[in-house]
Amino acid sequence: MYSDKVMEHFMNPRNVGEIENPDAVGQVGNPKCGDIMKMYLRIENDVITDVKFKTFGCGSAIATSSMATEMIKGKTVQEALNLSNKAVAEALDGLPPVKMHCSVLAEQAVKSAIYDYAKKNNKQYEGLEGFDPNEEHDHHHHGDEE
Amino acid sequence: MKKRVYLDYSATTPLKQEVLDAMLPHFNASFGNPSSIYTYGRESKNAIDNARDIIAKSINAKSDEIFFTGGGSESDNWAIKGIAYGNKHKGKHIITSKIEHHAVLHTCEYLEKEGFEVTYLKVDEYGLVNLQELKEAIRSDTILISIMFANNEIGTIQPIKEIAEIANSKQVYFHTDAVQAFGNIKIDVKELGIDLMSISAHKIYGPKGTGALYIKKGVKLHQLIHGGAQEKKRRAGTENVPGIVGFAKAAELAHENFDEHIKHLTSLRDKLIAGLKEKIEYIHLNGHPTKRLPGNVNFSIEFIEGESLLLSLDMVGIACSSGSACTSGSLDPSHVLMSIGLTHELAHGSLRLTIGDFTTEEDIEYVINQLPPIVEKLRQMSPLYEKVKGGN
Amino acid sequence: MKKRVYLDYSATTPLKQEVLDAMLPHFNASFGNPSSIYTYGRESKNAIDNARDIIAKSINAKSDEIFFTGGGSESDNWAIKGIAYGNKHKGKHIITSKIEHHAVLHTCEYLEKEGFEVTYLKVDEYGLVNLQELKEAIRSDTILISIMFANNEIGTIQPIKEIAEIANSKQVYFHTDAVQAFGNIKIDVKELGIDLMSISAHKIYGPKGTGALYIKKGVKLHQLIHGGAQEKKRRAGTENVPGIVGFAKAAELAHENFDEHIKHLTSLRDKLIAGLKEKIEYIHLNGHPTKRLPGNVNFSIEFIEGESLLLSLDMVGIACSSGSACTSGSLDPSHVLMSIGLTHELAHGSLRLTIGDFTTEEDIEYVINQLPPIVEKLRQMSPLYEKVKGGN
Ligand SMILES: Cc1ncc(COP(=O)(O)O)c(C=O)c1O
Ligand SMILES: Cc1ncc(COP(=O)(O)O)c(C=O)c1O
Ligand code: FES
Ligand code: FES
Repeated sequence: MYSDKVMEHFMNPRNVGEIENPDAVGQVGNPKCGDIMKMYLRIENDVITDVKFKTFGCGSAIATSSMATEMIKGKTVQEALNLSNKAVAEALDGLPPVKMHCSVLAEQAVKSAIYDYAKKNNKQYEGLEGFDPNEEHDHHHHGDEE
Repeated sequence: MKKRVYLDYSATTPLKQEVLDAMLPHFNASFGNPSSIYTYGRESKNAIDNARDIIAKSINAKSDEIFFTGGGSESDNWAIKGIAYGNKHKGKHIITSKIEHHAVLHTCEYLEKEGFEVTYLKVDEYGLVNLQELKEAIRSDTILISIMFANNEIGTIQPIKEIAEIANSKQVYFHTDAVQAFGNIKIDVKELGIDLMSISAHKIYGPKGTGALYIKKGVKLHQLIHGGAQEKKRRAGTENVPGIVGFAKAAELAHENFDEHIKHLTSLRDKLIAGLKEKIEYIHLNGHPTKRLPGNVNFSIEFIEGESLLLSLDMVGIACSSGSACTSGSLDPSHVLMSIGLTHELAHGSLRLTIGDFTTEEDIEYVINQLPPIVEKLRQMSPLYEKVKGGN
Repeated sequence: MKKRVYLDYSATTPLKQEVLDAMLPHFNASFGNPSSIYTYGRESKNAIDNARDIIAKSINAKSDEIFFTGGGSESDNWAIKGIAYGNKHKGKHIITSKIEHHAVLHTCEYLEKEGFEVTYLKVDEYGLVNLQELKEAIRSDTILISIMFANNEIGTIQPIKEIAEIANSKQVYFHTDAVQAFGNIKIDVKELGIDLMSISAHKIYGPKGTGALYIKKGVKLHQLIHGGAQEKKRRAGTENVPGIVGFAKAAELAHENFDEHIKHLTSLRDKLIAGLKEKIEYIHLNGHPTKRLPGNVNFSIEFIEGESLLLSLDMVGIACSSGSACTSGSLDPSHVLMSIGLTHELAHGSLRLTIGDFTTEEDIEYVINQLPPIVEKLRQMSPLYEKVKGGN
């Protein structure tokens, strides 16, 4: 069902944990449907120098969290904002169709953390317009996809 | 080879060697169509008759009350749609429970769209239906009560005899889905007062794609599959002779040394429950402590999610499930676990380990050793856990 | 051992060794439930996916247009009831023919009782439907045309492409029962324009109790068996993995050397027809001389009755049938033979010999030698015969 790469990231997730006194924290997900992702960022001169995550979720949620943290580490904030869930999924050699929504959670977690950073520091970034971290990401409505 | 510990016997079972041996001759030596009158055909016919006798005997039914089907789901669909359409002149109301298998629930939901009315009884924290509520739910136009014998997820066994008595006293047909119960609980359909009962071979070390419906003599229902004159003109289709023969052999084996077999499963089950409870904090047994299937263990493990647990267990060779395997095409939390009052998180973090005839003491010990560090690792990743552990 | 000549391949076939070999690992080594996410389950899932690809390719369908069922009868019931109930808002009229298999006919008769209307097209002396009549039978409320690909008794092959064109031009769904045709006639569902097609494994050296329904993408029909999420939520029930794998292997073998295989069957068939015609007086070939299944021989033998013929043939080891094996539970003369205009006597005196992959030249010769004296003996007993022969 999952690619080897997904399984590898799932079994050995990168960047698990917390950052003390982070520059930004974002949490997304709908605790009601069971999946939560929390992302911590250390940002220096607009560059993400460290990132950690915690995830309550399925194998694909954990693997995409792990991959997303790898992909944004060392990138500028703006670059990180441009990360799409598709790019994360592709970097994992793909996800099963019913599991694509899990990668959305990773994209949203990054956005949500950067939103926190922008708010605290009064900054504007392209791609944050209209983003509402408190919006319920009702990503579990995939039962009848087929 | 990697160690493999299979603990998903409620999802399906491997064929026993004796079952396969019984089936093999019917694939290409004695392969005739049972409807044919020549020697080849008569051999097949005799094999089916013999199988029917064995299944009938195992539940104390008469042979002509057993009808072979293509599996438990077909049996459930046949019983419920058959009674509904066959008795719609009498009424259009059906009673079932919220924790039935999807083969019952989705059939009932379909019938609702077609103009029937269905009452879904709720269950208590252990998964038991309330008999008083059942009585009150019966209306003058109620034609069927369908309550499962034992639940596939949490293992809870319903008070079938009492339910049947209520149904019989109101002249309402009573169907029970005994797919999980058959072979694991002694069933006497006459003593219990059951009108229709679904069973399936692949849950008792028989082949997939074979089941049966017990239909008490005199019960009126429509056919589900029309066509040839097979099964006394009530279920058409060339009979799956090897499947039927295998089903009977499996039923026969299950009812040999029945008590010993149940004692064995129960002791392994209780050992697993005790071992996990002792080693892992924040876990809760789902289902009834004693009124439960001998092989069923179902825990909710706080702060972690079922799929990642299953994947991690698979990596160490342990096969089990989270919610019903038959329904895992959907990622929604199990309707059974929600019905017994779990939160979404707890339902998502459920783990079902089901024990069977090939399970050993070592398998149980292996799980008791392997599971705790996996749970701990996943909890370390969980944002829900930090709060409990006093993280920031 | 007594000589055994099996000439009832249209009733059922023995499993080919390759088919059994493909099935065996799925009984107890790789036996997991395909819905499970662990290794055991994924192995089963892959096996089913692979089987689906093979079946799809063999009829030029897409994989997601193939749905496995519990046999040909279930497929027929699903297609017809599914379309009927799923489109009843559009209309309640169905067209079929008088010579369909009972799985189609009895389903249609059931639907008539439930408020649908059915037109049963008659056929000509060869068993062919009349296209003009079909056109005229279509009404504004017609929702389905179901005409079989090839007849199981007399072997007649219908003009499927022309029928599909008529159905498509009137926006009416077209289902065909191809249980006898599949594996014996090249079928390209796209080129032919078929919307739904029933096939069954046990007619092509695969296992009993496994079939499939081809459902063209976009065709709307209700489910027959509700429940779990199997078969893309359209046909519930734990998949019969060995059955499905065996079906695919059988389909693969049937489509290897397809032309050669058909040539072989056809030549044996024609040899048998010629041999019997030459040796026995007062016999008539039923069905079409050329538009017929490669393995089908069906004669009406005057002055004698089918069952006594079958019993006599069984005594010399020849297994064949009189009318459809699937319907021999009934003693009524075959509806197919009556529909092509035979008298009751001729219908009763019909003999179907169906040839398959294990049939040899010697088998054919054996029948050509054994049958005439048996016929003669039975005729000597017949009061109808004496008149012809000028007895007193
Ligand atoms: C034309 C035809 N349709 C349907 C069927 C039913 O198939 P099954 O026996 O697999 O249910 C048969 C044979 O039995 C048949 O010959
Ligand atoms: C309680 C219950 N009912 C029905 C079924 C369906 O049986 P089958 O898979 O044979 O269709 C199952 C298992 O899948 C079950 O556990
Ligand atoms: S995050 Fe994967 S199932 Fe919801
Ligand atoms: S005389 Fe025996 S079937 Fe008619």
